[in-house]
Amino acid sequence: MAAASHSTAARASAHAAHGAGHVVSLKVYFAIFAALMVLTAVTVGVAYVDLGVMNTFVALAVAVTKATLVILFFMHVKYSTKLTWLVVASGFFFLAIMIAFTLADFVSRGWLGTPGS
Amino acid sequence: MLERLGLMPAQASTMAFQVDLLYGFLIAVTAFFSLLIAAGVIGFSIKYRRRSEHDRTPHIHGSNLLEVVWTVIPLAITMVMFFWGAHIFVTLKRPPDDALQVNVVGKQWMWKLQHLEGRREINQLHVPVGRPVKLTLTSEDVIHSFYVPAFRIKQDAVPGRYTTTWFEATKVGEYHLFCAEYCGTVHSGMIGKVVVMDPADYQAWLAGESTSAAAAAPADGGSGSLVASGKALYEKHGCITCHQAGSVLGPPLAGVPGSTVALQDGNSVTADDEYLRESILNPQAKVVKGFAPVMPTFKGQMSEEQILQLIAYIKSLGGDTAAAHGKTGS
Amino acid sequence: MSDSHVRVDAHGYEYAHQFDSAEHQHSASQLGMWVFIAQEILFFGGLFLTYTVYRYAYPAAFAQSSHHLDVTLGCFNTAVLIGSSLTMALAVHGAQLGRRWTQVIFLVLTIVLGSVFLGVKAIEYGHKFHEHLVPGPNFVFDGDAAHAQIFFSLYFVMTGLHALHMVIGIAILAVLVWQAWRGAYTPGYYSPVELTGLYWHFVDIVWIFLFPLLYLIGRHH
Amino acid sequence: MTSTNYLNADYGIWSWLLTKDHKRIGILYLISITFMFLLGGLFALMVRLELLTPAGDLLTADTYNKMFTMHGIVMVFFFLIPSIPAVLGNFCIPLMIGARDLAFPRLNLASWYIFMAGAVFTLYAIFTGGVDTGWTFYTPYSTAAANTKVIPAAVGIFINGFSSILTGLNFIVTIHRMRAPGLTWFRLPLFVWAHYATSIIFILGTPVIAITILLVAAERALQFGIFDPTLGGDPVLFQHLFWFYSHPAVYIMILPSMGVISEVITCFSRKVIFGYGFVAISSLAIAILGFLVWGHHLFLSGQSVYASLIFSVLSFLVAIPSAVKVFNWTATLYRGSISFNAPMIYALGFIGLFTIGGLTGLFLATLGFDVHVHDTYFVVAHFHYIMVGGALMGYLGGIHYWWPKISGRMYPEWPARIGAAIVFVGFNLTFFPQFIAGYLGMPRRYHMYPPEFQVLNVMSTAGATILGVGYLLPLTYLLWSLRYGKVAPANPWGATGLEWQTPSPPPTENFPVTPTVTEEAYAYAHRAEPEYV
Repeated sequence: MAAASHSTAARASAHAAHGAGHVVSLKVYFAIFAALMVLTAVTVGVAYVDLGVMNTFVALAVAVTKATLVILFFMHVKYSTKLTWLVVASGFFFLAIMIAFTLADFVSRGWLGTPGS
Repeated sequence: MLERLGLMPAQASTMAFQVDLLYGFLIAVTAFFSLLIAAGVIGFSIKYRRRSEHDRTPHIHGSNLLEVVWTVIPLAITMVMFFWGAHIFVTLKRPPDDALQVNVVGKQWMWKLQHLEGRREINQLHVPVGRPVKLTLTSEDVIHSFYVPAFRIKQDAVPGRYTTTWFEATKVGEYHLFCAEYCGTVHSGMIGKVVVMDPADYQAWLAGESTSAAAAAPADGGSGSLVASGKALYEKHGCITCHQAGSVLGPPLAGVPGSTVALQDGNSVTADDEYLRESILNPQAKVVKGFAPVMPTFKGQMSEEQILQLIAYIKSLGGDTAAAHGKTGS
Repeated sequence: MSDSHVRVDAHGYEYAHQFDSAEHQHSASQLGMWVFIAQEILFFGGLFLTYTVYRYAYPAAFAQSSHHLDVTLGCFNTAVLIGSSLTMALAVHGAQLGRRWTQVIFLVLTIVLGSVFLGVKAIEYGHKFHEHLVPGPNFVFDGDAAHAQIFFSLYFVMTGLHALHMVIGIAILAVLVWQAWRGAYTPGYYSPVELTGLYWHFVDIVWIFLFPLLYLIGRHH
Repeated sequence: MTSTNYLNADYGIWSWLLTKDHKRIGILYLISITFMFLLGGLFALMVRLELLTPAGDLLTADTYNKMFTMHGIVMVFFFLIPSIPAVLGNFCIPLMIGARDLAFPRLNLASWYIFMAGAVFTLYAIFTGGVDTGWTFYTPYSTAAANTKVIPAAVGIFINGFSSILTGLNFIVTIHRMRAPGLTWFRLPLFVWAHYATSIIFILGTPVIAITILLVAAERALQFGIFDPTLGGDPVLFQHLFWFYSHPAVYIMILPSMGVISEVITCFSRKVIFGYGFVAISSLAIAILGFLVWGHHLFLSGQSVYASLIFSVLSFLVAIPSAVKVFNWTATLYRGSISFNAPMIYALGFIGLFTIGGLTGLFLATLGFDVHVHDTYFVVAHFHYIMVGGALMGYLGGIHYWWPKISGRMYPEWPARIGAAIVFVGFNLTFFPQFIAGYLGMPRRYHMYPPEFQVLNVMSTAGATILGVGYLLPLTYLLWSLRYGKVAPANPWGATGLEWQTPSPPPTENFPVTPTVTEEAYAYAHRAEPEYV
């Protein structure tokens, strides 16, 4: 087997500058955990208050907040490269596209040429 | 000419000519760009063919001006296509108010049709020339698609829903009717014909006196109008028991179609055909404000055709209570 | 397999032959995991879309059906899963600092919490089975049964696939415990712990959405 | 010339089945998808033979329905989608970017095993009775009406999806993290850009088809009601989910092929690509815009008029970057030094066929016209111009172009040129008449048809026969060349890419020394003299 000489030259791509990765302090972890628990309590509590259609939106807003906290701190995205942000964002962006465009069909079906109207 | 050469299907509806005109435009654009590209590729290939292994080539990076040109011009042309196509499409989605009404139920593997006046057909549709005809389609099983090439119309018949399309025939004759959405074994046998007749012949046919033996209505068809059949069903299933005026069990139905109905859960809904169908088959889904969810389902007790008859009857009940329901008009 | 291709860098850290350094390898695997998570977003996204469409179409049936789910158990499970995310984060923290026992303990705790979640889920499934709320020919529901059946179909598919992800996660965690106990992870090489952490947190996020969407509809009625 | 290369570095079946070398894995894919292509081709042949006559006289209706279904499933999921990425992408991307392998070699091997596992399920479905739902699996036919092997076929497609996802993941990480020193994004070969764009679709689209097909299987197997109209489920929702992946999937097929064309055109006209930046970015634009147009498959499904209008206008937008590419390729030829080796003939053929395929796509995006030709042979002709005239021509061109690198042997030039010409002629004879048949109103998936369509169908079947010969020819002489072909030099075409700077076939480690890149891609003009051997 030909011994391929191994280049020590840095690859063209920018390496994530992390050495041993970003070490988040324990205080932050516990604070986030506490926030998540509080938000869970909030979402359950609010569900029993009649806010009309706003119930759904409040529930979703709380869920989005919780997910954001997990992503930013537990998953270290706050300390990650722009590329990581981009990957996460594009996942959610295309999910939003899928839901929005499909709903555009279902919501507007009755607007024109409704059978029987 | 093109029709005789076998390059164009018969043009037998008001829409056919418009669609073909658009087709002509699309063909012209396609021909222009195909020839342009072909000329470029073939011309350059000949002119700049390799003459020697030592040929030198220039280093041409590109031209922003050209990029803009061949982005903007195609974009402009496609926008013309979009608006032209959209115009025809929206027209197809809005049947004229004076259209004749035919209900179409697809089922593996036949088309069952019924005219508003009651005459039923299978795999045939008789229509008068020069009158718009509105089709309301649904399916008993899988998705089918009602396709008449000579009219340039096609519409899926989707189970559990109503879809509509319309046409106005311009030439007396017989035309292909195809199922265009794959529906199983005999998909290619789910075909029939559309018979376009003079108005007088059509009236005679409607009355069951057609001279053509082939056009005889199937034996199973009742001869009453849609409304009459619907009324019979209304009585047979005892709808009147709960839905009479002043009833506390169910809302009166006169004037409901087309109005906005307030629901128990605080929402409201426009009482279109879909809503009426759902309320017959799945009464718990949208309960009218002020009434208890006590209506039983009629799922399995009525065919899609019978539901359409019942809806026709409910619509015929008139609009005397429309004001009470806050009629929105259309 | 034949890892004749493994190389060792100046600090003594191993890395695969196609990379230039252990750090290079780490940055690649981290990106790989994030791309995998983007894929998971769309995977569950198809279900969330289906849910959204039907909830929009049949709000009343969804509210009625939701009342048949046990908020207490759902809430308990949410807390358990968030707790497991914390222990997972602490395990990664331990790995970053090269604390072997911290890693092992928190990885085991994560497995325990994950298993509690699955146990509670199994109990809930059992209840649904007894109450004839499993879609199919035996489905019984007082009210808008047809649309409720759609709700419960989605309930089982969504929570079922979520649970499947947890089962896979627990299996991976079990391997990590063994490796961590052997001292395989050091501050210079702990990608497996970190990446499993990312996966585990993502599964947690899915539940963060599932809980209000399935359990908490129309509770104020 | 007995230097050690990836082919002779190791021997025995296990050295292949357990290999982590991207080049060997590419070969594994090449063999598997060639088998699938022949199988899918056989089904196509049966379909075309049946359609020689208007009556359904050769096959029963059920058999015919299974034939076109299995033709679609095999060709789409097990040939076209993996074709260029899994074979040529796998083989070339690390070479082109100066890497020793993909970022995750073990995962790469796993992708092939997952592909094979998916294929096994689908083949099981095929050989134990077949499937008849159409490759589109439309509900409620697939969930309630079909009584064929839907579940194993669905499971096969579900599994196969993860092969695509993991390949895409591998490519994205590799392209981000493994480029050689000096190889900046805008120095990358356009083949790499095309695969980057394709991988985005693999990652963001494939999981949706996976979950959708899983729901279909669950609805059939467990009697769940998700799309069931009798429960209030909506079959049109299935179509949304299905096409959210399956429309972008068309770009999975065509984008890599466009990448091949960019390599071949520049090489054989010895010119830098005209408008590099526009060609590169148009790949990304196609991938992203491609996610916004799926609803044009639903114009007649009962989709709301407003949604149809939005999807129509967006569908026109996605045509623009494709047009930009075609114009730039043509402009690249200007003042070149053009030679007509077989890959170039495929590439020029691609431009012609793709132009027609793309322009007829505009017909289908035009709402008012789509009503008439939707679900007719017009659509069949259109997508075959894209998938066969486009994707397959690109694949064959690419196979010929890199054959010396892959096998270390030259393919015989004249048979290859004749083969390419036969494919071009046969293809047009097969599919051009179908445009006319569609406009005349012949619906697709028809076992029997009215007699007035017979002439066009006979032409089509005759063309298919020629096309079949055109495909068997390369299969024959490429196999022949493995033993009798001339030994290939490192850079037989005088091309610029890094893959040509290492011996043919390359050593296992790809490059003796990691190359450093100092110039832009396709700098043909800057060469003092082509490096011929």
